[in-house]
Amino acid sequence: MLRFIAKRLLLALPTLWAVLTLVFLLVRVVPGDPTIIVLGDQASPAAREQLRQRLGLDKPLLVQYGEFMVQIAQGDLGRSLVTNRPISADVAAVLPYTIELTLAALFIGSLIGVPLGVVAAQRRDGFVDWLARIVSLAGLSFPAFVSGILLLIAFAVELRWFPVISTVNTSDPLERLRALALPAINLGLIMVAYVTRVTRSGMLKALSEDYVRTARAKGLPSRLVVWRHALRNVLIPVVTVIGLYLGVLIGNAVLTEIVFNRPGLGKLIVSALNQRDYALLQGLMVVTALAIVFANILTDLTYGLVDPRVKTA
Amino acid sequence: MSAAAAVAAPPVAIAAPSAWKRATRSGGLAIGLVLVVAMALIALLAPWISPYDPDAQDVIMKLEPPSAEHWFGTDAFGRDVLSRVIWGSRVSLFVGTVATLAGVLIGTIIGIISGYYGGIVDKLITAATDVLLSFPQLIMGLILVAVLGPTLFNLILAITITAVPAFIRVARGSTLAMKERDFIDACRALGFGDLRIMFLHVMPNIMDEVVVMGSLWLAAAIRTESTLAFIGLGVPPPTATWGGIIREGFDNLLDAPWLSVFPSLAILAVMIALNLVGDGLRDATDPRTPQ
Amino acid sequence: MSALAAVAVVESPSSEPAAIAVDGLTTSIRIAGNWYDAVRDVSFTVSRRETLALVGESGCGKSLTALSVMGLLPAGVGRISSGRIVVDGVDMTAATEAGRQAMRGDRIGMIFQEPMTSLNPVLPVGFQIAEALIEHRGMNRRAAQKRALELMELVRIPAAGQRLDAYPHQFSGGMRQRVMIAIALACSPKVLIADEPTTALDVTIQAQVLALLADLQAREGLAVLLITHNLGVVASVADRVMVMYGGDVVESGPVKAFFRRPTHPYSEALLAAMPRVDRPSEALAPIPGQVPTLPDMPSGCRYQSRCPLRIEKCAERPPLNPLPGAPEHRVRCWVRAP
Amino acid sequence: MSARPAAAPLLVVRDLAKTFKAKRGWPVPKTVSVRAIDRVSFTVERGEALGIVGESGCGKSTVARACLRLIAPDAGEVRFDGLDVVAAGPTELRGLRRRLQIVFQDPASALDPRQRIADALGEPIRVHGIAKGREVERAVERLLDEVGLPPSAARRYPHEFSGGQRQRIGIARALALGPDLIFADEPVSALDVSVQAQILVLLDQLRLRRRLAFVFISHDLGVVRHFCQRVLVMYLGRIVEEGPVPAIFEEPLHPYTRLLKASSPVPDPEQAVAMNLQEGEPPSPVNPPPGCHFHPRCPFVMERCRVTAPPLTEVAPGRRVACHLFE
Repeated sequence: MLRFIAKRLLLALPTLWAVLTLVFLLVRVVPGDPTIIVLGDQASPAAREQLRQRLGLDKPLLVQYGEFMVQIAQGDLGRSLVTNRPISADVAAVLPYTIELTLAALFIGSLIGVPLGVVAAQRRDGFVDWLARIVSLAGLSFPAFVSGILLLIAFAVELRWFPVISTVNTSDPLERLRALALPAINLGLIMVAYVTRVTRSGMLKALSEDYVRTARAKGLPSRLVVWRHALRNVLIPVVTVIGLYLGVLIGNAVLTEIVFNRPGLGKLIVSALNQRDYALLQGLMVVTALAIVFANILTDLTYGLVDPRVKTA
Repeated sequence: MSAAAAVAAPPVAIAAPSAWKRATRSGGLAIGLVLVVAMALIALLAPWISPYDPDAQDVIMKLEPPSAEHWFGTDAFGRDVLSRVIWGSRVSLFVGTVATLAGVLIGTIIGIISGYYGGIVDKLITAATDVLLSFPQLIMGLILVAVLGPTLFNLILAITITAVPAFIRVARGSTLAMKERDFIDACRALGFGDLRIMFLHVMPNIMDEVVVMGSLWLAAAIRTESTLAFIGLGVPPPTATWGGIIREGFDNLLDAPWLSVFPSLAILAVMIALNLVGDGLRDATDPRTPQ
Repeated sequence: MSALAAVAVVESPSSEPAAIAVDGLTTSIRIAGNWYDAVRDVSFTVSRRETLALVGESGCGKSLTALSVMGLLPAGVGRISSGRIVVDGVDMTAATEAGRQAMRGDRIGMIFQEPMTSLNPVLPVGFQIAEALIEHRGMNRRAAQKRALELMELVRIPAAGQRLDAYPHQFSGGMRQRVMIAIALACSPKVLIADEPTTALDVTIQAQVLALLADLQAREGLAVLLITHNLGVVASVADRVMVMYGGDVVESGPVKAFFRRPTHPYSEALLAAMPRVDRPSEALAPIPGQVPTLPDMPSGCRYQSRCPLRIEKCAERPPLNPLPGAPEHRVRCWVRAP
Repeated sequence: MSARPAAAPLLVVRDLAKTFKAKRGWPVPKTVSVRAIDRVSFTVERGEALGIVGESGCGKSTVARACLRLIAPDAGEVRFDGLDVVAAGPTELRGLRRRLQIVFQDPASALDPRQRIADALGEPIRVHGIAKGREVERAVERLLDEVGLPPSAARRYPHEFSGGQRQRIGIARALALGPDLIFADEPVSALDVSVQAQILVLLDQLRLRRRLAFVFISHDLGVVRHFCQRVLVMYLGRIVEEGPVPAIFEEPLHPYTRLLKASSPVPDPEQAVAMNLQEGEPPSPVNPPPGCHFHPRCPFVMERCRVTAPPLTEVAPGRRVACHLFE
């Protein structure tokens, strides 16, 4: 298994290389002088020259590119322009919170989305189907910051069930869970929408397939026909959707963190933007892109587990 | 299904009239279309229907809750929130529409070329698409605007760039499916040129899916625009944008929640409308959708 | 003698009740909100060790008849409007859905046309065979798997032991159809319904699968209801044949009598339209026009719109009359069997 | 046109070969290659119907597509009326397209669902500049009439027709440019017997009236015996037998041809198909057996069959067999 993962990683190397190159170019081929953007146009030429040296902008582009690649390969994301701290350390400090939030959303999404989609398809046009449509429409319609704000107003400001500001660095696991609840629901709603949708349409298709007719001709009760024969086949598109929308999820996790004032990549991004910390921004782009590339590999591997055709074709 | 299909010869295929019938039968599409048209009218008629100048400040009337004069209340500068929400629809709808149209146009053409020619052209385009899709769409948009600077044009550019790879994928996938059909081979056997085949035979047949995606993407584009504005990367103030109003409201969340609620509801209405339209179109054009 | 009947034991088939008895079956399907009779007043019996072939072109109602017997009509699209179906002594039309479910896979086995899509792609074939045993016989998984292996050997899947855990995509079309047969026969039913079991297969594989079915029928004493559009297959394996057109049985009789003297104008035309591999090329006589769709079906004789022998009386529905001197050979035609 | 003597065959195919490559495998995909056709040679005379029979995966459709250059062959030569099809430049190819056409198996997928029949038939006429304006309409009407459809069909869309009618439209489109040779790839396999006969009769009329040549691809021996004058039998990418229709059907020589014939059901209870309980399926084309591809299923297999592939040799005038039994 580990060897497979290693091989698959090897195959992802060209993509990774292209992604990193794109990040490098994006930050460097900006119109205008980056030192002016960072320091403002009142800065003295000396300060600008100093910054230029710190950024390595005085070297030829190719040399910069080489250094950038070597650094990344060593797991070094450079130093922040503002705080001069190593970016990898800053990222490492907040990454667990973002991962925790994303995983919680994924969990909520599949736990609610899959059964909801199955039952909706089974009783087409029934009450559950109607409910599933509403839920998925809501999940697709709310921008994460809008739903976050509305949740915050309803449950934290008005009802006071949850804290307005998430206190995450507490040792009390219950308290930590309480702080996670609203953000996770906010993010989870999006995933519920996607998962419900793909499960529902996948089940509708699966239930009209020949193999479902075979299962019924075998005299299996509809419970087994639906949950064993049909659902197994729907897991493949479900996994695809989860993999595909992980990017959407990460983007929305950032927003959720901002709204709920949780530590995480979101806050880091906002502060980088506000302080025009291009080094930090570059580092964060590398991290999120790596996360997506890695998630794609994970999706591919999961295919092999849910679909025997992939593994033994 | 197969039993019914076996008896109902000749098979009923995707026909324009039956698609329309199915579309009108689904109430969602009708509701969605009405809402979209209403929103578009509001945006177009903003100068005539908004009760106040959206930028007129009134120091005395700061953070007033909703009242008969100010239906949606006022903001921290005493500006009328209703007027700002009405004017804000212009930016959101304009940016969303232009960016989506550009994304559809560019993405569809590249996608068809990629799927139709296959081989090395396809490999390169697919690889480039994969790389672009390796960045979370929102973060990509965010960084592009941050780097390029928050102007109307750059916003549109950034959102278009995030939309293009999505449409390349859809168009390429549909084109590959079309290529499996014999009529494309028939066209080649008849000596038709590649351009004729791609744009007169492939394109009309994949537009159903592209249009469905387009309406859903319009929602996504508007969402991205308002999100960027919320983060502070929208069209710069004092221009009213929905995301911007919410951002200002967010700072006064505890004492003036209406400030964020009303523009949020506006965004929500557009999102729901466009999603209803997208779903309705999908149901109407997908021949597999059971009635 | 047909290949299937050749092995029949000396027992008189009349001494035991029919394994399948269908009486006056009318099945309707819904098209654009209206219900149409797609199978009209069909009656037949199939005894053990006997093969009855239902033959006709697409849309004639043969598959719907099979699905009606199984109780597998798609809900909301198809329904049995009238008639009685008794399988292995159990009245399927009077039974509850749970009762029919208990019959399916246990006392009635069914094989479908498309071996490529009829097996679940994500479950191992051994498990798919074992499932019916677990469900109907209460076997534990291990015992059922063991029996599944025996069944795979029974249908002559080579190296069955190693392929118990294989998935459908690892099998060729012919092998998949053998797996389908193993599933259908898992609980040793007395009745097998085969809906176009070889249509999707290449001819050399078709011959193998037909041979296997004949062999299994002889061993297990099966009553087989064979649905096919291929008159060549009918001639090779069936004992009796029923020709359907537009939901009506237009001709029925013993296979030999039928092919010696096809009497309904449709049966006659069907044979004349078939290019034959065993004879030098002759002029083909195509049937003009096409089968009307159900909403356009003429009342009375349903073949009248394409029939060269049409008379005024055809506007009335003819009865299925026996031919003079051949009581088992029956034809629904005012001209040929008044 | 051509300076060649009239006796020269219309189509000459020599050593045509095509290998498909596909990526398969998880988690790391590997490339597998499938030899779809392996040095196939044959000729077609003017006005002649040549049948190609074989089971799924034998490469018969690939032959048609390679001859029409819908796919590029890896090796070999295709000459149509003396012109090199494989090497033809764009202009030459356009000219060849007018004379070489194809009819497909599935009439539902062979027509552009968004195109009215008038355009489906009129477009090639316009593109090749054969007619303009109202002349095109008249040409379309003539084509429809020729395949037995009313002029009103021109205004309708493909989905408004039954399978048999769509196949007639597909044939009319192939006729639009006035070809000399039509590749018919299983043209009647998707149709019911009664409709199949209608189409076969139509094709036969066209062949005689227009002096059209056909390469008729089918898995149904009965249909080939009815329609064709000569026949090729293919197995796993190779031609195993070739000859005139009466001879091959009266006395098939290759063991595979014999098996095919014996397995084909006949509507006569006195001639039940040869039911063999013997195992054996066509091996996967990804990994064909060495020597003669048929040897694992052959009742007459000899030692050398496992090692060397028998060449296609002439055993009687116009009859070729690839089998060690007949060397």
